[in-house]
Amino acid sequence: MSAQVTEAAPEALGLTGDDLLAMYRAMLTARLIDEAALRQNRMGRAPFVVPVSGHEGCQIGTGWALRPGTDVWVPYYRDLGIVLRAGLTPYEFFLGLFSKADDPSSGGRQMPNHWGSRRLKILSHSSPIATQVPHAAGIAYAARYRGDDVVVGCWFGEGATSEGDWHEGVNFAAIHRLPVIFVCENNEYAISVHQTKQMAVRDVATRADGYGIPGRVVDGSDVLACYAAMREAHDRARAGEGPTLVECKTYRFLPHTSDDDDKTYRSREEVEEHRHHDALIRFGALLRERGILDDAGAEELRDQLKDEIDAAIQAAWDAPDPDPQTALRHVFAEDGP
Amino acid sequence: MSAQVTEAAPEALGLTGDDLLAMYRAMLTARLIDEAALRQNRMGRAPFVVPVSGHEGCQIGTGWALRPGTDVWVPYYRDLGIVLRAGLTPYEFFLGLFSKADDPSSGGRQMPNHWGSRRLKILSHSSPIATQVPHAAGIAYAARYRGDDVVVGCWFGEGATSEGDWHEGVNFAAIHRLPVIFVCENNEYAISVHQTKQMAVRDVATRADGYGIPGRVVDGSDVLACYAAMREAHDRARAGEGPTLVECKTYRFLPHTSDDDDKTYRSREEVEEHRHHDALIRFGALLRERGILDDAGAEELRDQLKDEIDAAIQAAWDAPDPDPQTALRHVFAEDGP
Amino acid sequence: MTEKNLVTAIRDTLHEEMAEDDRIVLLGEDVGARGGVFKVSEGFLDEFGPGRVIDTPLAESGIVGIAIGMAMDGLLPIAEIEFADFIHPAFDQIVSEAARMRYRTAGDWGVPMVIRAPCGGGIHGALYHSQSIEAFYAHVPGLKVVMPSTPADAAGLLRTAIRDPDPVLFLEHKKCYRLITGDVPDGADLIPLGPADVKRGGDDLTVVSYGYELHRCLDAAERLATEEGIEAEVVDVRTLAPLDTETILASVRKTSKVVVVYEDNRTYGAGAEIAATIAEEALFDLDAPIVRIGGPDIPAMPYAAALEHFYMEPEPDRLVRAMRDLARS
Amino acid sequence: MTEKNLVTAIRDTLHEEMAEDDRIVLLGEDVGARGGVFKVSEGFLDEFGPGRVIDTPLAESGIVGIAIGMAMDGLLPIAEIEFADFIHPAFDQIVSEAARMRYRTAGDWGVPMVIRAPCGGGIHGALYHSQSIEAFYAHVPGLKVVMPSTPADAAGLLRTAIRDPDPVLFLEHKKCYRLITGDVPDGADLIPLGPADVKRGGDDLTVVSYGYELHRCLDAAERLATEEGIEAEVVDVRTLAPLDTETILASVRKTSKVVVVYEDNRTYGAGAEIAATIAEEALFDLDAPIVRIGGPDIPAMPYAAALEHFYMEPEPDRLVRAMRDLARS
Ligand SMILES: Cc1ncc(C[n+]2csc(CCOP(=O)(O)OP(=O)(O)O)c2C)c(N)n1
Ligand SMILES: Cc1ncc(C[n+]2csc(CCOP(=O)(O)OP(=O)(O)O)c2C)c(N)n1
Ligand SMILES: [Mg+2]
Ligand SMILES: [Mg+2]
Repeated sequence: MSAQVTEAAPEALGLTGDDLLAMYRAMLTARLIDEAALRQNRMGRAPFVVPVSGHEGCQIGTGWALRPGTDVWVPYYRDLGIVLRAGLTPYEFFLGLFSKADDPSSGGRQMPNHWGSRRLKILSHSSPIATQVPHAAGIAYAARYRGDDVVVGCWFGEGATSEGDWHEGVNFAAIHRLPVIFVCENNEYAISVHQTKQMAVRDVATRADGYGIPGRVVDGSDVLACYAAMREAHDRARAGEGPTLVECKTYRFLPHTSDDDDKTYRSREEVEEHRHHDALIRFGALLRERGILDDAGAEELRDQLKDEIDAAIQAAWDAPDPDPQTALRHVFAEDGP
Repeated sequence: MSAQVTEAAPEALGLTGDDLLAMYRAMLTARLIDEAALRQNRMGRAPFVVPVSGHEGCQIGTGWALRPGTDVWVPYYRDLGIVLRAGLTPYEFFLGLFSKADDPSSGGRQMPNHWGSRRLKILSHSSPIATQVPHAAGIAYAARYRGDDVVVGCWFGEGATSEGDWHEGVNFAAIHRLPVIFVCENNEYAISVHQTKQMAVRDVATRADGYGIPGRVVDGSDVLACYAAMREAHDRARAGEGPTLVECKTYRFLPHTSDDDDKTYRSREEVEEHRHHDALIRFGALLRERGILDDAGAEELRDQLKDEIDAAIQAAWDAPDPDPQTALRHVFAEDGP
Repeated sequence: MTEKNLVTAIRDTLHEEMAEDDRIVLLGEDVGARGGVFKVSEGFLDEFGPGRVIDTPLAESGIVGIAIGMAMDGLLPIAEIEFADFIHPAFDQIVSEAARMRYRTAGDWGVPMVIRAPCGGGIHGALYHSQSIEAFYAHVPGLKVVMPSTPADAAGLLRTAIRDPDPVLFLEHKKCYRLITGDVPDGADLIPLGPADVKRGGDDLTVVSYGYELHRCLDAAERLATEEGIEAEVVDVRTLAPLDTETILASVRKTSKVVVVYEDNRTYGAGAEIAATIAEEALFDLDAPIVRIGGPDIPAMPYAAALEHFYMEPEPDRLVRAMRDLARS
Repeated sequence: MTEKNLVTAIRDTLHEEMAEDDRIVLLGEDVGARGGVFKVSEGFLDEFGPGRVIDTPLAESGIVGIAIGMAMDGLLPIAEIEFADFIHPAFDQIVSEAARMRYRTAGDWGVPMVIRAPCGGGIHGALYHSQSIEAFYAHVPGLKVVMPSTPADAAGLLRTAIRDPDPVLFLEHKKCYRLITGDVPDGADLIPLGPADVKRGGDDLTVVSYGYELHRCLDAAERLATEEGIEAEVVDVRTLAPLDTETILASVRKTSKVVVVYEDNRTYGAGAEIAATIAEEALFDLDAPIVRIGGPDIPAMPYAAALEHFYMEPEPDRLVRAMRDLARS
């Protein structure tokens, strides 16, 4: 059965005050980038924006259990928090938002949020949903084949679990007990389609049993619970015990993308209600309780991050656009076989 | 959880002695057709044969719970027992085996065992594995949409459950609580690939939970247990309670097809061991115990069926081949829109 | 006659047909509460109910496979693929199942189904919201492939497609959705699947195209006519499969010069079949080599404005120049 | 040089390459204990172990998707699709992922992977064990599509494909597996992906083909040469994508007459691109219309012997007649 994982004390998880502060900083950075990106969209400088707001907690919570530089990240478009944890900078994010030549993910070829960086071990991700799940299994197989101490994290929405590729990828990883963690960011909607029209179960994690792997359900607004579940999965993976399916119950505060109008399919009350469970508020409170960050410090941090982001936007906006002729490049390797 | 269903008394299941005799007759017919078809193959008259031997018990057991003429059959190539139950005659089977013009399934266009008949409510089935699972869901949706009292039976091997289509079809049926029964004939192998390389679970039925539907595991050599599980699923379907996943543990006594050499992937001892659990023997013993059929009667029945089959073979062999020019027909409806 | 844009013509036709015939059901992602990402089914859920307007899970192969089952049992399903780029997971269900069903049963079973897919680029959709997919499917026996370029054609062809006893892939170019407006007959107008349509008459050369490119060809033709007196005949293929070779060949025989224009990447694209057919059937009627203009052989189409523009227009006035050169040759 | 049949050439090449480079892994259905349904990997499981010879679940999209992941992380996966007819569920992984990976990352990531698929008919395989799939994939930028017709080509092209940094779809015609034998160089011979090969010289007409049909063209050419003194030049395309237009055009310019022959159903088939290219580049070199011979536009290919034979040979001596008529025209 899929078990519920609940909040644990940071100490028990081996997290220092600095760790907690760094996690909060990452969450806040994601939130502020979101707000800034939407401003750029309204200014007409960013045709397309994919919001993260609401998912920061489960992204930073789960992402923190992986080792940047060692582990492999297989995120989806909603995962700004994950790629920040992996090492993507705000400047690099805005290069992608403005589809500039130096966009590390695609050189301006893909939509924003279609991450990818060999340097950061972030797998390139496309628009078709769930195609990355078999990729994650294949990478985990390759790492295990070589005996590398590598764990693969693979993130997706609950909508992705309806695709055949999700089923085929998870099943293969389970059969071979591969070092991969499947993380479902369940925000109840696939664009407008509510979970109840996507599956007849309450928890995606219920599916884990059918593949012979453990399933975990965590409150996505409980950053430490997300971290704890992911840490456990990470330990299992490194111990050769195979994949884990971690489901984070979360919510998207904003429309699906800047092209979406979510008023057509969910009430403002519903959205408001969920904003009360904002992981950013909850985690901020925890830091206050523990005297890690007071109100003044929080304000200062926010201002500092805003300045960084504004600088990043300016620099990215001034960066060169791709040269039209380069559209013909990289269909195949340029050095040749 | 998926529950184990075991043998029940025929009376409790509402089966009369005549029913049991008819079921035995159907199983024996399938077995004898198998043997005859392989003889035709060795004689060079049938290039391709798909054996059923070993599956007769779970096919007749599950198939008997459906109503010929009312319910819809979505079988796969191994399901000779199912299509006999649906009303296909031995003569029609051999028309298909010899790819004759009057083959009701395809007029000799598809390989043998690629069933299909509008008249008998048998869905046309192709070679690609698991594609029929979403079809079954769609038919159940249409029937429910019209308010018809129809249940759809959908059969497949355990190998089919690895395909994305299986996942997508079962999930949709579960979401809409459609009147469809998914029957897995688990014979441990997908051609040569053992179940342990196909999934990390012992029972396919374990997957039912993840879709929010009940899963049942039955001994495929226990005809009445198969019938009981299917009857229960049929009642659920008609009561609007949605799909059931019924897994029958069975075994294929012969190679995958006449092109296969199963010695490469399983021992003779393993095959022999399973032959001891032949449903035909077990069910025959039950009929004897209950004085429904004695040895003499059994012999007589066997001789009678052999004669029928020999006659069917002769008639089918003498039937006309398709006219080459007809190869161009039926790409589109011939009457037009 | 009512003037409307292409997407409205499709919406209205769907609405009229669904109101007429309750065997028609709509299924796809976001077709219900959201009314479709292009608002094609806006309001349908309330009017026709969740039994006929089905928000499906995110699973294209399932969407098509389930629609096939529905179609085999008396319904007339219309499956919407949110973007044509996402139809690929359903390739097997379309090619192996929908398209082969009638043939493999020697006519016993049929699949009267329509698959709608918004396709094409120039709308800032990047690599996965801009693709042309007609070449893959026009090659498949048993499948009809339609791509209207005007609201009237969209309405008339969609209505026929819904009533067709066989599967029809109905491609809607996103760039045409709101950009292209025109008069649409108010009655239940039917346009047969097959016949191409001469959208502009002319004697100097023939232009064969479809979808959004057709409009760019018409614009180029107008410019050449007014500025240089060159009269191009513009043939709208409309139905890729079955392909109306007669209309195309008749025009080519008349003008003796032909350019085939399509948005999809050039090599092995649909224009190849059109050019090949002309080369087989009308070679000695030609005064000049066949000209074929397709997109660059790169995955359609990059996101950055400069790159997307390069895909759509590698050199300025590409069409006008090609047509002029051909007419003058 | 060693004489062997085509399937043995493939087996031996795979074996040599796997023995050489332990980054190469084989995955697919029945490739392990069973050694593949065509025995291509017979004995590999014992020799290379289950870590390198992977019996997968029955899931083609997964097979390709997992191979993509492996390829992105340093392995050189060879994914076997049991029959080309069953590659369709993997269409999205091949088209959207494998083929677009390098382009969408501006070169940052690549997918050095080979997908092997036994294709083609004439082997009593019916509708789902006889298909030609090259037309679907040759159209996809970022993917290379190869179909060898001789054991030597199979060996040399497969070896190159394995070492290619980008995804290669390697098509093996089942009818050629045991029917076609020939000498194969014993060393690690490499044949570049791209160049076509003139398999027979001649001045009277050009025949462009590939796969099993190529051998039927060679037979027809021999008959015409011995019986009627007509010398046909036969060009083996070998690599559908990238397509070697130079070699084809050079031959056409020399003979001024061309027939394009392929097994796949004719309309929108790969032969259309070849014919279209000739019509664009060499129109004025032609003394006769381009002749294109493809299969009937029906789902390949019915099971009954009479029907299958009709697909492969609608009229007796079809090739000889077409070539003779063209040469005489
Ligand atoms: C194969 C495919 N089908 C449809 C789409 C269109 N689409 C983009 S996002 C999305 C919903 C995804 O929902 P979920 O997986 O829950 O992630 P979320 O956006 O909720 O975070 C859909 C249907 C797509 N991108 N790919
Ligand atoms: C999509 C697809 N892939 C591969 C095959 C080749 N194939 C035919 S039967 C089979 C095994 C099926 O096993 P299972 O579903 O367990 O049924 P069983 O034959 O054991 O009754 C395979 C791999 C196929 N027919 N379709
Ligand atoms: Mg979601
Ligand atoms: Mg099996």
